[in-house]
Amino acid sequence: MAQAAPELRRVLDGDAPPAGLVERDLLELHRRMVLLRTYDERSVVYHRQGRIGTYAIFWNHEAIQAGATYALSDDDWIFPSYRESAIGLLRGMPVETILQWWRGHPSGWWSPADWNVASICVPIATHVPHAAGLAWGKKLRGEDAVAMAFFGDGATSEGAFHEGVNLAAVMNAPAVFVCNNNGWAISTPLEAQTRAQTLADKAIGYGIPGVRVDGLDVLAVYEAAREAVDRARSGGGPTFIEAVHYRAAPHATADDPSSYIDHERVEAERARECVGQYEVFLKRLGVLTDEHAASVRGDAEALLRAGITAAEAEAPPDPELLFEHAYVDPPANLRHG
Amino acid sequence: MAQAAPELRRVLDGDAPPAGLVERDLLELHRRMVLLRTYDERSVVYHRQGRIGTYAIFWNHEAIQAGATYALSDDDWIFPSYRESAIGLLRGMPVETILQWWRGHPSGWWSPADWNVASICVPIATHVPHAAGLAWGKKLRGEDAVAMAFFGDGATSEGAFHEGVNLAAVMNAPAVFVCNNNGWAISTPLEAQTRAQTLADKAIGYGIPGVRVDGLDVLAVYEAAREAVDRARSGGGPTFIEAVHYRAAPHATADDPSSYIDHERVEAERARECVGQYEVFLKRLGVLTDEHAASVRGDAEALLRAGITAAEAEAPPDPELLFEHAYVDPPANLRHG
Amino acid sequence: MAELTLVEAVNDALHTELERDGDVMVLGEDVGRAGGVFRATAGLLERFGADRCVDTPLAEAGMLGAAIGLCMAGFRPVCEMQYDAFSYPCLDQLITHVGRYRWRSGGRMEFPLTIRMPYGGGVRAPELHDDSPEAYYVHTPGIKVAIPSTPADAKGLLAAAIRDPDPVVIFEPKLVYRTARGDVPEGDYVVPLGQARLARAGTDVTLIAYGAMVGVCERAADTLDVSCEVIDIRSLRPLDEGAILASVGKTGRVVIVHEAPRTAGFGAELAALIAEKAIFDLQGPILRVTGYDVPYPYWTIEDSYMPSVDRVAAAVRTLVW
Amino acid sequence: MAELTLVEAVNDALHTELERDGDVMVLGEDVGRAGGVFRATAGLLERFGADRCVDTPLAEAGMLGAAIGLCMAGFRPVCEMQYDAFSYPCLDQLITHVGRYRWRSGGRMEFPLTIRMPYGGGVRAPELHDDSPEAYYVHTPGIKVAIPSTPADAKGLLAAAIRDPDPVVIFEPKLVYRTARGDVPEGDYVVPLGQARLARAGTDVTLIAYGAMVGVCERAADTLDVSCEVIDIRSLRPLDEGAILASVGKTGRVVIVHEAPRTAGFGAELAALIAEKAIFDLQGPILRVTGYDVPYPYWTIEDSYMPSVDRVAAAVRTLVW
Ligand SMILES: Cc1ncc(C[n+]2csc(CCOP(=O)(O)OP(=O)(O)O)c2C)c(N)n1
Ligand SMILES: Cc1ncc(C[n+]2csc(CCOP(=O)(O)OP(=O)(O)O)c2C)c(N)n1
Ligand SMILES: [Mg+2]
Ligand SMILES: [Mg+2]
Repeated sequence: MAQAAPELRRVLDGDAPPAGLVERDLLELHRRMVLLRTYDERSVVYHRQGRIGTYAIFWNHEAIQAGATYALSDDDWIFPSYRESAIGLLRGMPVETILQWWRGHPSGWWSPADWNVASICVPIATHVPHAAGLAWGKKLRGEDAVAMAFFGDGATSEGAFHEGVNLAAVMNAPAVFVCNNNGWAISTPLEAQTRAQTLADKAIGYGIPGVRVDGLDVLAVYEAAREAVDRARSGGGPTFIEAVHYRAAPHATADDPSSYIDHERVEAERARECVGQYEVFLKRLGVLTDEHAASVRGDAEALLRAGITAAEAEAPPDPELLFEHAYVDPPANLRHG
Repeated sequence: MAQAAPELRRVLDGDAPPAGLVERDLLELHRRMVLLRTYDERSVVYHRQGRIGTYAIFWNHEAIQAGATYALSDDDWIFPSYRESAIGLLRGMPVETILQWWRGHPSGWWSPADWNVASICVPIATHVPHAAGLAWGKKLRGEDAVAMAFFGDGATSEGAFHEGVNLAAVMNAPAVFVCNNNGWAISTPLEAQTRAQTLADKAIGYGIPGVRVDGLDVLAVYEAAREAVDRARSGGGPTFIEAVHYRAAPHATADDPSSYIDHERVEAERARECVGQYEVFLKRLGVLTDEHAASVRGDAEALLRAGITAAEAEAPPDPELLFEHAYVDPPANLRHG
Repeated sequence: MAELTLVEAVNDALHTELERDGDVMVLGEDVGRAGGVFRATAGLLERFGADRCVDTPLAEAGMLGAAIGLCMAGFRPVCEMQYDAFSYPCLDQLITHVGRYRWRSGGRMEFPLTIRMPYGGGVRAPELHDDSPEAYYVHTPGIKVAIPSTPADAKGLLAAAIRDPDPVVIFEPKLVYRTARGDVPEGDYVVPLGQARLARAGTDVTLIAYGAMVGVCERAADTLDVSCEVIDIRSLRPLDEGAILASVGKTGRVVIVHEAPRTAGFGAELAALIAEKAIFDLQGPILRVTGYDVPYPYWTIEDSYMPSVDRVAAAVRTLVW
Repeated sequence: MAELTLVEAVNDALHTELERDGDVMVLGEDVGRAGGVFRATAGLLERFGADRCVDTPLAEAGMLGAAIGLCMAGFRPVCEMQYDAFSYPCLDQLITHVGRYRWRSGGRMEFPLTIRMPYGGGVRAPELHDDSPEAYYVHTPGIKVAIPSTPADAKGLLAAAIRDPDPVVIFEPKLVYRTARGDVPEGDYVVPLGQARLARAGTDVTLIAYGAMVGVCERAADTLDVSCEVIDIRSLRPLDEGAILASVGKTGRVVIVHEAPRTAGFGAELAALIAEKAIFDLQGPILRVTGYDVPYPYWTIEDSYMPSVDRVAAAVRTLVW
């Protein structure tokens, strides 16, 4: 029977990784988190240096993004919001592609079909129905691909979230809805967003399972996502996953949280930041050495250096691009302005 | 703790009306149901006779409308959908006013402020945020008025429903959301609308109480509404009430359900229709006599006869009305077409 | 050739296209079990099954958003909005995604979805069953818009829309759903987007219209001792500028007619086009006969809102005396 | 008089109006604790409290729908949409209710709500932070629309909107939020809706614009050896037809400029107005310089999308040689 306010799941407190994860997986997850962390930290620097535009910081959201997507296969689709802008890296997308998106360069606009990663969704929650439709469509085609959508706590207040999740539930679509509950929608706190005990409670209203995990516990996120993906693939329909943490960085480079944030909570959250937390676990298991960790960081930094260099080396776009891509078969008067 | 799939509440099976309801109340409720029933049955005839336009039939929805609104005081606001078009009768609105709405005559467009009854809402669920805002506003003004919104099962799939109920919950607005779950959205059955066990489960996702009542049991509806209204008035915030039944008449005069409806369910539902069910209860209590019932019916029929006569006696509207009422202070070129 | 009503022609087009392409599917409220509130989708559920003719939950934005995902999965969804004014909840998905997603993919993905809806007034219906929303749609980049006025065009334009690689919105004039009857080619039949139809040739005045207003213009022409050319533009985007400019070049006088409110309606775009490209051909002002900038009224006075034969004829007379 | 930026003038107007009328309240996403992402509402929460400057849940349609209910309770809500393109979810409430509810009440209730939002391009922002949606709003009956281009007008038009008994939408040109500086009267200050502003007098060509395009027209005029009259229409509905027709009567040449996509943009309405009422004054085609009918581009090429001084000047030169 549907259960409100499910307990907050953690794995890293114990000594046992989820069954089936071998050492290689544990280290690969670590590599992915470090890659995302490095991308994010470098991007904030690049922004300060004027080398990329406004940027939506995802510092300490890496466990959610790496953990949830590790449960996917490459045929599965990812529907990111701006907060998951770099999630394509986990599918092998070049660093420069994502940097170019933040630089407003057309080469940052990848084709979702190439990576099974939808375009970065800027209008809140509007991609939720897309994920529902893609998942439903894959099911209709008899393919076993799953769609995983990422969105925030604030997104749950939008009609598009409601309509998309409800439609996925009704169609029994293989979809996984990952809510990044970082406690804030820019300056609006969770309690101004909902009166529900937990966001996972919303799942009950859609007749689908809702689970809550610690958003800084990469293995807890992974485990919940794997259960959800397995359920979806085996015809069990959608799952709602609430990944709980507290936004420990500004909403974006343009934002100054000092007026509204709880600084003590931020400090507490920084103290338990997700990469370090995972490294402690891995070391306790004897899986990770300082040398390995250092080399993973080094590789990631090298990738970023190469990425920004490649991005900056690209020729500025041709204004003619204005008139391409809008239509397959454009009206004759398109250039008429 | 929030409880999914709450039990379906009934009162008429017992011998005790809700505490506080004296004989006068019980008979007044009966009068209101009969008035609505008579309005509806006559309207279907008037439509066949070409005396009113397309009409949304509410046969067997009278228990929900009369029961829920009986818990309100005249300062409270009612937000009807087209299914509750005649609910103003319960506030003393003239029969002809409502008939004129269905006749497309401007005198059918009453001022919500005159009756604390909002305009009939045609676009599904879009009035839910209005009720939330009115309730919130009354609270801000320190007035103790409550807003009660009526909508259907299909309406719960719309984003406007979600955004409105969520906002009311967050603002702790004194609102009561009455979902008329008649099992169908025109030809779309409940199971194509939601995967939730019950629609009341949606309340959990908004952090508000959700209750389920038999929609043909006027006293169960009243009791649930009174609890909700008391809660709202005393600062306890919104309540979601699911009134469950099965649509036993066509969606509207234009609709032919034969292709999609379950005829056995319809027969079963007609057998337990809400007015007769209540009359049996009242007679068991010795509160209602056949004579009284007959006179109540007679009065209602007389009202309808007078209403349609008055409506048909009204002069056809002046086309100049086109240009009135759109703006308080209209642009100069309004008549330019 | 079969003689069909306009709504029957829509139904014929849907049967034909679902038959011809297994990726085409129909989504909407009450399109399946009920066959559509106007019967436009009647028979599709029985013929093609519940996976290809789907009764969606009551959520227009969710429906259109899901259609985008279905396109990503390789389908060609045809979304029915039950009525004009009930399409407004989908405008956000239309503007932010439907019109931009191909562009967003760097031109590497296609979103060949179709939105179709009954539109327009004059049907003695309750509030919000009478709107003419075409301007909201045609102002949106990335979208194409077509509006038939005859049964044959209703079939041919819808077929073109469904086969078009870009998102297309078809507005079907519900006022003439059952009164417009005409021969409709059987089987495969496409009317290419972007071609106006010369509804009637004339020399003195050009009447430009679409949907149910084409008939109004033709009837107005009948009442006048002036030679009126009536152009049914059929396709608002892409627009057949050549046909319009050629006619204006011939007549020098223009009356544009639509039901939608006047301000920033599509008639303004037609007037602006002519005022830019045919200004020296004009022998008088460009006139518009349109709905007014007021809410669509109660049906007892809707005939005074809708452009009428008299209003169109009066406009023509002010140009030719 | 104080010298303020345009966004400071908006903030000033909000302070003044909330001070003057206890029924005025501000609703929006991040308008309270953060004072608005552009600081337009900074200080309101501290000064007027959390009941009069409200951070709403992230739901634009819910916000606007609630504002209708607040009007019924006697308030005058001012809703901030955080950005142009994020206002689209509220279009359904706008079209089906905001523009119709007074009419629906038989003219017996008032809905004096205001919607304000930053709009327009050129700010080097990510996708969907650059739209110019005014045509969607001005085509909607029951709605009034105004767009300031100077700090004084930003204050005066917003004050007029808040005091107006009808729903008014104010689009604030974010491109010049901080670069447009100017004297702004302190305290009570209203610029009535429906009056255009003569930004610059001239004799040869009339340039008609609003928002950030007014400055573009003025700079274009500077580069030309042609006497340009620049009209800042300020109010799209009600529209100051007299000012436009008088100028066209004087110059006989017109260039209309806006950022929004061309097709069925508000420029088309302006052209249609002139082509109807001033056709015999015209000495050449009515030209429009606008955004293109494509999705607003990545910012590295947005300058090629936005109407520029060069494009406006070139249009003028084709009219006067
Ligand atoms: C429809 C819409 N409204 C408003 C915005 C502006 N906006 C951008 S991010 C944001 C807050 C989102 O909060 P949340 O959903 O919690 O995601 P987070 O940013 O915390 O990851 C807002 C309001 C938007 N992008 N889209
Ligand atoms: C936004 C919108 N979409 C579609 C419609 C067309 N429509 C009218 S009634 C109806 C079904 C409503 O079902 P439900 O909410 O269960 O209410 P009921 O009619 O059963 O009382 C539909 C789809 C509408 N009025 N508004
Ligand atoms: Mg958040
Ligand atoms: Mg129903």
